[in-house]
Amino acid sequence: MEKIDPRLRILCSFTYSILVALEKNIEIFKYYLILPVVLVFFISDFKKFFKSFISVNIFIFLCWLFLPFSIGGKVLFNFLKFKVTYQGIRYAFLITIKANLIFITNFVLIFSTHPIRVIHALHHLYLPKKLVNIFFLSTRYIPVIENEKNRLQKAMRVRCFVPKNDIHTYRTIGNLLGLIILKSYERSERIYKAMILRSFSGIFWTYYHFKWSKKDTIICLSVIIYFVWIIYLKIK
Amino acid sequence: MDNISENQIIELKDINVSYPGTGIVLNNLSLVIYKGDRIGIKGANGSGKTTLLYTIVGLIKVEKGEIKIFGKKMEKESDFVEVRKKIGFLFQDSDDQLFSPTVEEDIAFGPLNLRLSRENVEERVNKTIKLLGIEKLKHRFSHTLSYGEKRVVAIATILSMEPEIYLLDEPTTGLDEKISKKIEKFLIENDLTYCIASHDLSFIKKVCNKIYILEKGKLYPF
Amino acid sequence: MDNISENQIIELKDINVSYPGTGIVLNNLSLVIYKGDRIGIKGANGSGKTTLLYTIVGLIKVEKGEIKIFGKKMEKESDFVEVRKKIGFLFQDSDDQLFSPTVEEDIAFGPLNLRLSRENVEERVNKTIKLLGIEKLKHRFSHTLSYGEKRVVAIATILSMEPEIYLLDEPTTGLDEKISKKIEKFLIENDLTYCIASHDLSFIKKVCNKIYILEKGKLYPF
Amino acid sequence: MHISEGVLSGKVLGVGALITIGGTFIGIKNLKFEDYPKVSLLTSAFFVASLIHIPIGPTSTHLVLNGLCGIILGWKSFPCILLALFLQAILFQFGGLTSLGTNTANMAIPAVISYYLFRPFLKKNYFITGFLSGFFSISLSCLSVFLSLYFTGSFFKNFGKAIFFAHLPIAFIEGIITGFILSFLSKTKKEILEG
Ligand SMILES: Nc1ncnc2c1ncn2[C@@H]1O[C@H](COP(=O)(O)OP(=O)(O)OP(=O)(O)O)[C@@H](O)[C@H]1O
Ligand SMILES: Nc1ncnc2c1ncn2[C@@H]1O[C@H](COP(=O)(O)OP(=O)(O)OP(=O)(O)O)[C@@H](O)[C@H]1O
Ligand SMILES: [Mg+2]
Ligand SMILES: [Mg+2]
Repeated sequence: MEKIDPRLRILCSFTYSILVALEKNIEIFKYYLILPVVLVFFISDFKKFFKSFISVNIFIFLCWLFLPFSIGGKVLFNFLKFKVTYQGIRYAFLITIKANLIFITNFVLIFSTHPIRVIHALHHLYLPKKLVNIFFLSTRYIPVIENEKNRLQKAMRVRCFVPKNDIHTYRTIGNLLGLIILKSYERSERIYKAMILRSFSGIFWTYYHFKWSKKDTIICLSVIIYFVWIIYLKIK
Repeated sequence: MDNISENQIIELKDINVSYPGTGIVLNNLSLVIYKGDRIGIKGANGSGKTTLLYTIVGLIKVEKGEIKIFGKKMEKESDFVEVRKKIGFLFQDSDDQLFSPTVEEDIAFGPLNLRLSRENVEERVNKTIKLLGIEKLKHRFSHTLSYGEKRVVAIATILSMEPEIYLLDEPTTGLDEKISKKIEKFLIENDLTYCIASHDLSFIKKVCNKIYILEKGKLYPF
Repeated sequence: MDNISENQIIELKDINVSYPGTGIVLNNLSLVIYKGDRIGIKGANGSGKTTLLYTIVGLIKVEKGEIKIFGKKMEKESDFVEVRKKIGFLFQDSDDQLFSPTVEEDIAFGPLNLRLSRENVEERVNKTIKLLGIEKLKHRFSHTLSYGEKRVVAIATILSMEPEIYLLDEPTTGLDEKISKKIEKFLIENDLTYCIASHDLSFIKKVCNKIYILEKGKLYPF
Repeated sequence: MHISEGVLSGKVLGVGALITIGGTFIGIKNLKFEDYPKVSLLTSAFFVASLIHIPIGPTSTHLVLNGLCGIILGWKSFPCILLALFLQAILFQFGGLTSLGTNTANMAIPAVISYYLFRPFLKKNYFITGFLSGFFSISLSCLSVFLSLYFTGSFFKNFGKAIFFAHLPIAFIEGIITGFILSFLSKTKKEILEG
């Protein structure tokens, strides 16, 4: 999967997600199934997949707690005082399918790539330059600040801080967060200094370049045909 | 026999530690620290000194091996929570250790977590400040201090906890002689137990009675 | 006369610098650096060494006094922008200097900004890496390096710019002898101009031919 | 608070995306090159801050801090929150990419309102202003989430209400902590709040 140009993967995933998100007709979903079913074979990290699968479906699960009772229509059965309707179940089911199809596609096509490379690809897809620069720098410094946060929390732990439900805890966490913001702010000033000292003039030069291969062209064409076919089915 | 294990503060037995990506850092390492020991650990950059000290206080999980502190086997986080009260840990990067607005509050943080009374905390703070001669810094904001000033304050924050054992990661890095000497004097003149990780051999030689070299994940006597 | 001013790289004349809250840090300080000078500045913690180096490259505004670099009077930010290309500045905190994803990209950052050709940049990167013997770190992510490893990489990022003058803030802090020696050798064996702020007197004595003490905001010959 | 993929209707997704695009555009319009490190590092800081667990009753929660973000960054909260949610979507699968626009709008609109509403009062009392802005922003975000769902289908009403009330205690904690953060910053570095 890593060998396919990230730009192509992002565009493909994005088009697919929008098509699915806007789809209301439950009959057509058997055609939407094709892409994710192919992609499932490319999942390499199953542990991560299942973890992600759960975090996607928490919200969906909450929907299931409410939706079946909330939509009027043909009553299937009564659960306690509530009427479970066919329409309710059907709607919850639709949401579940949509969310998971989009998730599988995105997981394989985008989430497996390092965020910095994803942003790099978005840069080539004409995301505004200023936005890219901010995305690039903050993605770079998140691990640094996260390490800083972890070390600060470690230092708190070795000085016997144990979080509880009390005002000392909230104040300490407030101080910690304040400090993280303060340090980031001051670090940003030093980084700015360090950048201008190394002749930075507003352009981030990149070492890494994408290469569009013949394989990419073939995949690109087949994906386009697939999408056109689905749209055709939809209109019909 | 009984006496020995009573005096035994820290015992690491055949521990292995590794980082994802970096591979194994501590390899079947063993170390015993007795009460009154003044241990110095020297080692090249990246040899794992910091990792070793982290492991002792449970900030990094061991893959293999056994850690005993004050005779108690450490197994889960809550075991460590208990013993950390008696351990003073100086981080290599002082910035990590200073998280309160002012120097004074930072020095008070540890004692406050030990649930000491207010007067007691105040007394300890003032005592520590006097010991290191940093009266001038008391009301300064920690983040405006110079590098070396931060180092001294970081040391102050652990002295105020009056721990039974000190684990010091490069205590004299970036300090001038005047302050180095003060710390040296403090270490030598008091009846302490400590384990220092440092490059500064001349400093280690002055304040330690047992020196080890950390190399290829193991400790060798110097 | 003409010749002297041509060889004069940096000249500070009666400068005053102060911080709000801390008060005056540099007080009527003067300093001249000629081509080929190897200057060492020693001073207690908080004496203002870092501040002095910041002032030279225009990162802190002076309240009074004159700064001349390469014979040109520095008056506004744009004056400094030009001369910074020829100055290699090592920050006391390495993390501030490492803002690219990997070590390799970080070392390439300066040369790329100087608009060198791709091959030229690559050559410089590899040369620097070889000089400091950090081949193993080349593809590592900067944020996973140990303290000392970061220090070496930070030094590498400025060596790769091949500046005319180096301003180094505590270059050997936290480094082991092997790397310290390498840097020492590099400084001694090449025909460089530099100004080092450090506590490490023995290091300064080895690599510098003019040593100053910074005290009460002024420089005194050692 | 993050609405998943596939839940919202096309209309709601579209409006959310438009608001986010507009807000982000305003946010970056006046950005100069010397602002890059500042905005970027604050964005990283907010992202990292949202990873910290806060004990609340027997469980724990994560902070959103959009009120604080608004007070410090103003309109720049849009790019900041956009990136944070983007990363949360691609790293942890919270929320989603199609709902990114709506989710961003739900959190960034209260942030911007909080900027205009509370920043002028900052100097009066940092803690109280912080508390109000934290409490207000989370509540408003929940209301906004409720509306996003409600406009997708009125049958989401009960679900939306449940989300709203479940977040009230969280809004309270968020307020307290925002208050402490602001009083910390007011003591140590006022220019972050005033610059
Ligand atoms: N979080 C981490 N992830 C991956 N590797 C790490 C991490 N922290 C440290 N390492 C690696 O583990 C090794 C030991 O690191 P450690 O910080 O313990 O060294 P050290 O002896 O303290 O070095 P120094 O003298 O430079 O402080 C180094 O090679 C380092 O790159
Ligand atoms: N941003 C700041 N705001 C206020 N005071 C500051 C600031 N930065 C430094 N100072 C103060 O200015 C003085 C000089 O600081 P500086 O960092 O230049 O010292 P230094 O000689 O580099 O010390 P060290 O050896 O510890 O690095 C110190 O007293 C310090 O507390
Ligand atoms: Mg270390
Ligand atoms: Mg300094």
